[in-house]
Amino acid sequence: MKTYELFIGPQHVGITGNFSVILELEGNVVKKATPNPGFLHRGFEKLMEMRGFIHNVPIVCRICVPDPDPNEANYAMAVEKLLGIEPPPRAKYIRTIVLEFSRIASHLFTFGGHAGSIGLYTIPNWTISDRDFILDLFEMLTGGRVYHIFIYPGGVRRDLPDGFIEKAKDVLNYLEKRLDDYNKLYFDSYMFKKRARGIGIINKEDAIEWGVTGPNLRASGVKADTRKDDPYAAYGELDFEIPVLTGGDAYDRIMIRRMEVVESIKIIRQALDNIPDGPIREKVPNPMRFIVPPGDAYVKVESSKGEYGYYMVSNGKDKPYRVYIRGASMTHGIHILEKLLPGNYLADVSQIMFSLDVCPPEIDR
Amino acid sequence: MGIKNYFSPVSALKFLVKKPVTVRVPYEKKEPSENYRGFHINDIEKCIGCGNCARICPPNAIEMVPMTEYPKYKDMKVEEGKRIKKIPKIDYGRCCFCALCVDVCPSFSLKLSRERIQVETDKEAFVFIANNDVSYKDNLGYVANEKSHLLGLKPKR
Amino acid sequence: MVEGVVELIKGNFSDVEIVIPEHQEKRVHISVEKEKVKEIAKFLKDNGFRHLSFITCVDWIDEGKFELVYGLYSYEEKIVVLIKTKIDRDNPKQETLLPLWDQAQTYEREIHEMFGVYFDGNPGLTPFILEDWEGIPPMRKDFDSRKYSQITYDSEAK
Amino acid sequence: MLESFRGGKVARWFKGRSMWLLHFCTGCGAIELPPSMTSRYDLERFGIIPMASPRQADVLLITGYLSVKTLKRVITTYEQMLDPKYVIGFGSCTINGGMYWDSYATINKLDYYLPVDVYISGCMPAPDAIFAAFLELREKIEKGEANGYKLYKIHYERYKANQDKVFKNRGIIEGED
Repeated sequence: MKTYELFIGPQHVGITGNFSVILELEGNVVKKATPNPGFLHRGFEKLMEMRGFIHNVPIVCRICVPDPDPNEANYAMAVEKLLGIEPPPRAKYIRTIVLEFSRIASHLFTFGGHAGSIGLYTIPNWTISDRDFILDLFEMLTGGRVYHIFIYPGGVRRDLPDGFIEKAKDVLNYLEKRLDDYNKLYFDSYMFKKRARGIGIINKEDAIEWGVTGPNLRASGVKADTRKDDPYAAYGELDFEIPVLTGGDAYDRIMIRRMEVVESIKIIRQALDNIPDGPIREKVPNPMRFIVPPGDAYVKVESSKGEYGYYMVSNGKDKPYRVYIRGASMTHGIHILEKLLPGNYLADVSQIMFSLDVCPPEIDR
Repeated sequence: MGIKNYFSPVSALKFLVKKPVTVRVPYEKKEPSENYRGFHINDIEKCIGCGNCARICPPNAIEMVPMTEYPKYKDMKVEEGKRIKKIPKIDYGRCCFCALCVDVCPSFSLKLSRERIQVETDKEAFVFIANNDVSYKDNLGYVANEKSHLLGLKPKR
Repeated sequence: MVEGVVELIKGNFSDVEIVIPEHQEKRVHISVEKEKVKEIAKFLKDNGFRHLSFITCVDWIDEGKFELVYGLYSYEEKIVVLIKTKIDRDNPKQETLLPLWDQAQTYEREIHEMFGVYFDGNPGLTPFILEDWEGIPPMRKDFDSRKYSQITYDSEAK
Repeated sequence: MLESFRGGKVARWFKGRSMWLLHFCTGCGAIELPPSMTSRYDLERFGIIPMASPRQADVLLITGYLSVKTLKRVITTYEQMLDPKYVIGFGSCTINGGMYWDSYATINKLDYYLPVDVYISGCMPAPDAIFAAFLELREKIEKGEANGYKLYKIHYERYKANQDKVFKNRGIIEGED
């Protein structure tokens, strides 16, 4: 059978964001896949070297669009590690709340994308409009819908507005009830099990070897989560479990995200109940001349896509000397796709990509 | 797979009787939140022209221009030797609505409103001098308070 | 714990400079010679550090050196080890880590495109993010992005 | 026949109410499109549906910054779309470069390369700003003023010259090596 080349190009309905995969197909079975990123490249690392430390605070959250807060938390933690300061307890709790809400919103986005790619079009309408209630909460807390520019080196920029805790709890109760509606139409649906089971299997050994991280790794049976292994913000003081599944296929990768949404709701409720009082920001240098002592630090955060790390080098001046952004999709989007797509049908290509939650801006930066 | 979950999607019919989630936007207005980061409002009298906002602005969107460029003070008489006060002119082709300028303004004169809709066909209409004679001047959104101010100053009542 | 890793490395490698950064738990920074990187990476991989987190490059233009930083992580010890090595800036060459980790390909390809470091032994150093870029690698400190954007895209600094 | 009926007013009325959107997320503003298209804001109330292929789309949304690699694909996509076609510039990045004004990889002023009918301000315009833009475009279509696609044909050399300036000798600063 003659093989032919097919561009699942930057302009395609089944692509998460702006990303292109060049497939070599025989009939409709994929023989070879070469991802071609770079369409969302803005040269963040170059821009951050030309801007002061505080000028970078609004630019970092633009890197990964569905899940912007891990960037802000990473950048703030990297600067705090170099300055040698710790945010006050109340700021840590507020950061945890913001990070967990961002995780739920990003998981809901992934459910919508994956369900859309296998034809269940009611689910994107439900999950993306439910995600909008979380965006309204963010708008109330930070003033911005998608980009919050809220986590500031040393703490957070504003305190919880009054009435926020009650409204947040209502949204959480509403989301919990909605999960049962999703069950009926998506998680327990016959079509989802038939389409997603046994597709794109990553076994445990390959997962570690290929550098898979985050929910995709826990779906392959490895119990590893930065919130437990290397606790940051207020995760050390909250108790929650890390769900682990062993199937390693697209079905388990989506189900593990569903379990994580349930865990995140539990975390936020705990954080909202026993949030301590006190200041929301540590004393930091003047924003106009923000000098950081020389040194380098690697910090990482558990984003909804995987291990999200910043390696920051400072040479004692008011601009970061070098910031490297280790996006979780660096391995999921390039290397894992090259290994996983061959042998599958063309129809499953975008489904595998959504189940891996590939976020192209993280690859291109 | 069992008949039960074959027919489970039927349960979605209950939403036919429920109130729709949709916000019919142009007819029903969606209220932005209390501290929404919208367009700028600047009290030109209170502004001391220090340029903090222009220096902190990450996308380099704010330019300090002499006060006489604003029509209301165009024919303001200027004593010789005395510098004309400079006020911020904001280019919404660059602004990222991060409100860092509001949080470093020592005189608390710069605020953000809750207004967020501006649709134009020519680009030059997006550059304007922040003032408080705009129609939405009382619709205040993101205003710096004691906790959020990055220089640790307190607003004078 | 961190001390265990330090003993492990000290015991098997002589001229290795180990630094425990302050204010940072579970981090070990080690600096090695350029030729020893693959050997120490293989040793660490056999002792539990099986996750290659990242490879990056820092351009120390004043010293005329590129500094390659390899991030390894162990799921048992839960510690990140950063292997740092300095290579010459004018003729940047380094041995690839492809035989140890497949996904080193992605990182090395990006560093080749952004800095111009040549990884011998890595066949796939093709253009990765930028398309038909003819200038000097853009992440080098001597490439002025602001001036380029002013000339090519007619941007003006306020 | 419909085009000439009552001076094309009726045809333009229908055109304004069935603007099909090209499903192409060129920049980060595209994350506000799913909420606008799904049930929370529901663009479909105005006949605006995302279309997969440029052949069936009328409106090309440039949602935010535009890297040069995407610009090449956007130009081929724009040229594949059938007349009458419209371009909406989303957010500050299309007006004057936005936050990435000094980046080597993104263009600054969109209308050097494509004729833009409507700009929206915002660093990521909210869904109700997207609605306001579509209503503004609808009025322009009804009045017959939204003819950016004609300008593209008339000034094609100027647009082509600007585009080539960006695609040729990438990364080489004039005057240097």
